[in-house]
Amino acid sequence: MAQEVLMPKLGLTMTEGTICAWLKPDGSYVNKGDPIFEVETDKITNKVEAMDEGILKIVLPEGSTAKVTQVVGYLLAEGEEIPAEAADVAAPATATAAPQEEVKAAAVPAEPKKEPVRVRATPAAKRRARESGIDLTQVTGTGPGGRIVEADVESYLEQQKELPATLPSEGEISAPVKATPTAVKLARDLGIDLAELSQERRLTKRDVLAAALLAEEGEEERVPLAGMRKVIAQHMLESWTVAPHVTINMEVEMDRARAIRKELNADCTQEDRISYNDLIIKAAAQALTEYPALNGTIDAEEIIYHNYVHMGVAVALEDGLIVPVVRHADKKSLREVAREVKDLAQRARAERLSLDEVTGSTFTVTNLGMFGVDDFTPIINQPESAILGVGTIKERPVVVDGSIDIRLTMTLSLSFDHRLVDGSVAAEFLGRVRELLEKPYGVRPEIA
Amino acid sequence: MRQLSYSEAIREALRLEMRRDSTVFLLGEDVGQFGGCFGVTGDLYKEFGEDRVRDTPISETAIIGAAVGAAATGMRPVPEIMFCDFLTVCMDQLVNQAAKMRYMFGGKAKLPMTVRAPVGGGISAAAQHSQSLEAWFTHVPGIKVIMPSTAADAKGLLTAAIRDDNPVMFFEHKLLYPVKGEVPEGEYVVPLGRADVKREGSDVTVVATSIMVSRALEAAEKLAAEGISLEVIDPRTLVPLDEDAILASVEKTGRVVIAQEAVTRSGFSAEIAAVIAEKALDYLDAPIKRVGSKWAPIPFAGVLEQFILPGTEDIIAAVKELV
Amino acid sequence: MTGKVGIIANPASGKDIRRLVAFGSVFDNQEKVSIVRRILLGLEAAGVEEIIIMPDTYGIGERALEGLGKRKLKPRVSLLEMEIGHGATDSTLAAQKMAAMSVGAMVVLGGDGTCRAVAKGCGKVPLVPVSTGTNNVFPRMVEGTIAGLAAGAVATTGAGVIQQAKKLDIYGPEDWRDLALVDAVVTKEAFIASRALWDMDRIEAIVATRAEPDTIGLSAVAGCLSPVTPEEPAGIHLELDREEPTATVLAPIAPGLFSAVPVGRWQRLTVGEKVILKSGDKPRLLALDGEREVLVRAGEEAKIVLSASGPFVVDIGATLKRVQGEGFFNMAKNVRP
Amino acid sequence: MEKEKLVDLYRQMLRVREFETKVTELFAQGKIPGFVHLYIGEEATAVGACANLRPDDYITSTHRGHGHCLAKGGDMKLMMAELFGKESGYCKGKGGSMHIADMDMGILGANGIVGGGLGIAPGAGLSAKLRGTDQVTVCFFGDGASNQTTFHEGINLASVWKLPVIFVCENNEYGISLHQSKHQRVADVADRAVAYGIPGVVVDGNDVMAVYEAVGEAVKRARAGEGPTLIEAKTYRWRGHFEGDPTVYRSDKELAEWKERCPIARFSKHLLDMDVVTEEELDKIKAEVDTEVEESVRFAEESPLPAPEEALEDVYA
Repeated sequence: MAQEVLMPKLGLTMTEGTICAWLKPDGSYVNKGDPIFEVETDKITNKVEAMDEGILKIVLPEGSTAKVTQVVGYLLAEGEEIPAEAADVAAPATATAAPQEEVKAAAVPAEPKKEPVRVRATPAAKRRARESGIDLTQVTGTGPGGRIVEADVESYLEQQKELPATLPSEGEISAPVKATPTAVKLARDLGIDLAELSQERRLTKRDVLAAALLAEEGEEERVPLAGMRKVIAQHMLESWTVAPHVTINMEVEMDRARAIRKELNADCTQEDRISYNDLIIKAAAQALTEYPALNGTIDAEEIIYHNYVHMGVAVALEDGLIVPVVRHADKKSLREVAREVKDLAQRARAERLSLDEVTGSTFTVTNLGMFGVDDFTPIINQPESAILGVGTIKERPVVVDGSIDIRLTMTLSLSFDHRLVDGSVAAEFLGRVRELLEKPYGVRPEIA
Repeated sequence: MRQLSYSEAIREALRLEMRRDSTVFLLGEDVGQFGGCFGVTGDLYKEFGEDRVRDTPISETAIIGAAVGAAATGMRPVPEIMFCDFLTVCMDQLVNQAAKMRYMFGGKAKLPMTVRAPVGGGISAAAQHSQSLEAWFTHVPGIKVIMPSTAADAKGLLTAAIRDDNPVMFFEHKLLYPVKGEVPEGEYVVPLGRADVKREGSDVTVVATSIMVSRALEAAEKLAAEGISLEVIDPRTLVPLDEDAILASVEKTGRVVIAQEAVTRSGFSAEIAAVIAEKALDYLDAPIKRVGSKWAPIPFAGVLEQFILPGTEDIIAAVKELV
Repeated sequence: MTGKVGIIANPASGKDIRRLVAFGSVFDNQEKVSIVRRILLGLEAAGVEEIIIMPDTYGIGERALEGLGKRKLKPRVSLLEMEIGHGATDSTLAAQKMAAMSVGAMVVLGGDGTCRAVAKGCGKVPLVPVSTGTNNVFPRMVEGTIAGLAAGAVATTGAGVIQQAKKLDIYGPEDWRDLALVDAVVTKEAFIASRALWDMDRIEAIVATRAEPDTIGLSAVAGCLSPVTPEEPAGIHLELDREEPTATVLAPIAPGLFSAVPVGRWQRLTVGEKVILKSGDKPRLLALDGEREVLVRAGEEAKIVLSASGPFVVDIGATLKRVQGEGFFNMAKNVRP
Repeated sequence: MEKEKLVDLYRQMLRVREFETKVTELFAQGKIPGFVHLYIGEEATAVGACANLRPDDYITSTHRGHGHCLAKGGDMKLMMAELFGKESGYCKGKGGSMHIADMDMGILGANGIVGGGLGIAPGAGLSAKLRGTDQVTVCFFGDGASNQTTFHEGINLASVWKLPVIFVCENNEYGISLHQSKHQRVADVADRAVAYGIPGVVVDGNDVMAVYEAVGEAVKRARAGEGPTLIEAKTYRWRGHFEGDPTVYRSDKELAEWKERCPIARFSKHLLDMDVVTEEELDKIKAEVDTEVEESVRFAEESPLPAPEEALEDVYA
């Protein structure tokens, strides 16, 4: 019996995932527990292990997106075919079953844009195909409207008897080209080889035109907007559209912070070291408890004031960014925060975060200081109400009491949602953060 | 075997049942001396007299009401409604009284009555004298519905209907009245609820009712020349329906055309189609096709009427869409 | 003269069981409406100034007016203000009220029963009774147009030919109970039930103010034996005797219904003479003018007294002849007094 | 009339009254499902009419049919059980208040369709005529039904075929909420008999003797083969059209006046006046009727509900 390989549900809020890589080739034998593909959600990337053993039959190619519990492939026994009904049952809108449960699922579009494979066959033909275990997509329909009728299945079976009874190797699987007459003519005119096009359904004029276009565009690389990129794109656009952003900047002297940091980092292991960012996170967390509006969320007609601070810390990745969450950052000691941020960042870069570690933040700190940026206008991480951007910390000339002095400074850029937060409140909050950093006794390092 | 026309066969059934059972009597408009609008009751008046072959006022509610009252009190009335179109004016007596009396009374009443009514177009009788309203009655629990397509069936089914202890609607087709066929002599009963395979075939099943049976047979003849083999099934009684016979044929051929003269929409063919879809979907090798009248009242002018009504060619066209 | 006339039309008359047990005429209310309409036109022609109509559940008066369409009547027409829906007492009450309003005449549509009800309230106002009942003696069949004309002539000229009718007063052990205009019949029935009386086997005695062979009803029995005219100051009392009848009379006791009635003894009555009814051990019912009405309980005694002081009744023919002689119909001279 | 028969008329009216009164209570308590149309106030009509009938005579009834059923000899226990929707009811719980029938007693059913029985009754009459019996059929209907097609077609057929049918119109002044004066131009439905060439009689429907007498004459006529009669009994329903009807369409005064004419009080007073019965005898009858009603309720309450699958039985014979 063919085992379905499903898109797993990897966290509370996951609804779909993108297959970023198949870790085993199509047709290879896999053992139970072998990682077989990588899933990328809007938050994280995960490896999915085989639940059983068998010959892997890939249904969805790399780069395609599948709903949770949708079938992405099969594990087959020797000589087994993909079940016929898989070819034409519509995908369930939602699913709740855990991956290990047997789930009735459906064949899946090869790419998100494409329509599901719908084999036009009569009920009798389907019954016959089911009984004889053949894949209707391999059968050519001769009935009215190109429908596969029972007789087509019968003649296919006759044909099969004449072929050697071994599993065909890859490449041999493809059936004769199925295409509409217009498609055939067009392909001939445009010099397109229909056999090179996808054969999941009868080729139409549209497919040929798409192929022609692709050929013309030549070298230009086109990749699907998918996975993390797609999610970031969506989130950024959504935030920018939903929330009226205002960004205010404030210069903070960091000499005292430098002194504190030096003191705290003396005699301490690499893991326990505290960064400026940690100090800023802790200061922001403390200030947030005093200015709940900055820690709030708009939920339809209501404002939610959270009685905790879950601090999102933006971490840049090679091909995007992710925001792991330090939960209860206001209640944790500076050192705890530092350790957690470090751990989260490391695991983020290794793509080893769980979905729950990247959701639920109430405020975010994002730091571009290491890239030499002085100030910027960060975009709020929805559904939060504000985000704090951190600029480069360096020594700058400062006018103090009428004379120029050299001080260690940085600029904090606070973007806030003006629906929820007024300018004065935001300014007071930012001032409070500065105060906590310039007079860091409020940061309470002793809890460490 | 001797040949009788459809109307002679009906009359013979009436005559034999009236001789056999003194509680059987006829009533209706012009059924007596006049012999019935289509001559079906003919000379029965002479043999049985005006008491048992009763001319009624043009008063359909009274006719059916009288039949209901008489049936509930020991008689076996056989009312005739001159055109099935006129059933609309006595629907309450049929649908709310006759059909439900037994049930409402907890099984303590018996309503043996057979309502005869001609259906069908083809005689330029226009919209109020040409309909086929059989489907309406198949929607009412408590009523049985019969549509004979041949003289022999007419005799056998009418006999069974009169002997049945329930209200039965017996729909005769006007154009069939003069059509002759072999009819067994003497007592002849065709049990209700048994379909008849009018022609065996292997490629496509045609389930046809009333006059569409003969049209289906014509189509079968023509298509045989082209190498297409039709199996023609006549359900004969719509309620109760012989589902097994229909399903068996569909399982054999995998293709089905359902032909009725009534307008297609919500016709009895829809019920047959649903039964097949529910119970024999896996045997279908093509969509179910329905043949019936187009969606308009029956018009007067012959050319219009022929356009609306389904014919042999419509059956042939439907079959060809499936093979 | 007042030129004021009242109309009392009983919507319930003419529908009783005599339609079923005999061959009573059918007088539907629409026909009464039609008659009232003709009466109104007759009254208008006679120059009446004001017409008052008894209201009723069917709305005979309103419908009569409605049917005149756009034609506006010259006389003022109004409905009497009174509560209705109480059967025969409606007619009595209407008659009382109209009498109090000094109408010059009352046109009464109904049968003997209706006239009897009106007689209890009309006082000295002359009546023009128009028969719409089932089998009537007191009111006669007369065309509404003429009835209206006559009533109008009486009211406007004061020159009507009027006679006072006789009546029978019915007394119980202590007091006056009711009256009858034509006859009081003693029956063995115990129930008023459908009121009418048609079964001769249940009848014991008949007392009548008039007895003519050209009428139908129970008084006809006496009429076929020994006639008494409405005018003469006399009545008749007869007892049925099925054992030893002295005479057997064929009489039309209901419309189309003849009966051979065995009569025992009978006697003519003079005005003021009374007939004593002793019920004995069984109760008796007295039917008055054909309707079962007064119960006489077992052991009780009732008296039936012939009286000359019944209601005043217009002689239509004589009245119209008289006013014709006085130029009533001569429009050129316009001599209406 | 003999005392026994008179007393029985009283008892029958009282049975109807007490049964219906009990139904009002049970309905209010939610023990009777659906909706019920009660006959209180009209008892004299059903009882007076049915007192002329033999067990093998027929009646067709109306949605307000409890009175007809009891008067024609229906079993009170089975009726009450049916109202409760119990298995032991007349119709095994399939019919309810509006469809009680007892074919053995010639009760061809109450009818949920106004005027429904007017179509059926001529058929029963025809049946008797064809079978050569002298059975008669009494067809009860209301003033509202006299505007239905069945009134015309049924009476026309019965009259042209001289069928032994007595059409008893219970004119209670209202077709549901509409006063008679607003639903027909005539005041006396009996007047319409003229149109069919048959006698039409108006009687006091609150006088049991008047109804008894008139229907009696009509029954005689019918048995003699002389054809149908239309009898209009003027009466009034005390309750609303159905239980729960707020009766906004009529006045309290009107109701009070009709209550003055209570058919039962009038009749019992007359029986006392005429020394036919004593107070003690009437009290005893009342007690007996009360017991019968209580027993019917107990029977209904103790009876089981029908099995759900029973709903599929009796569709066909």
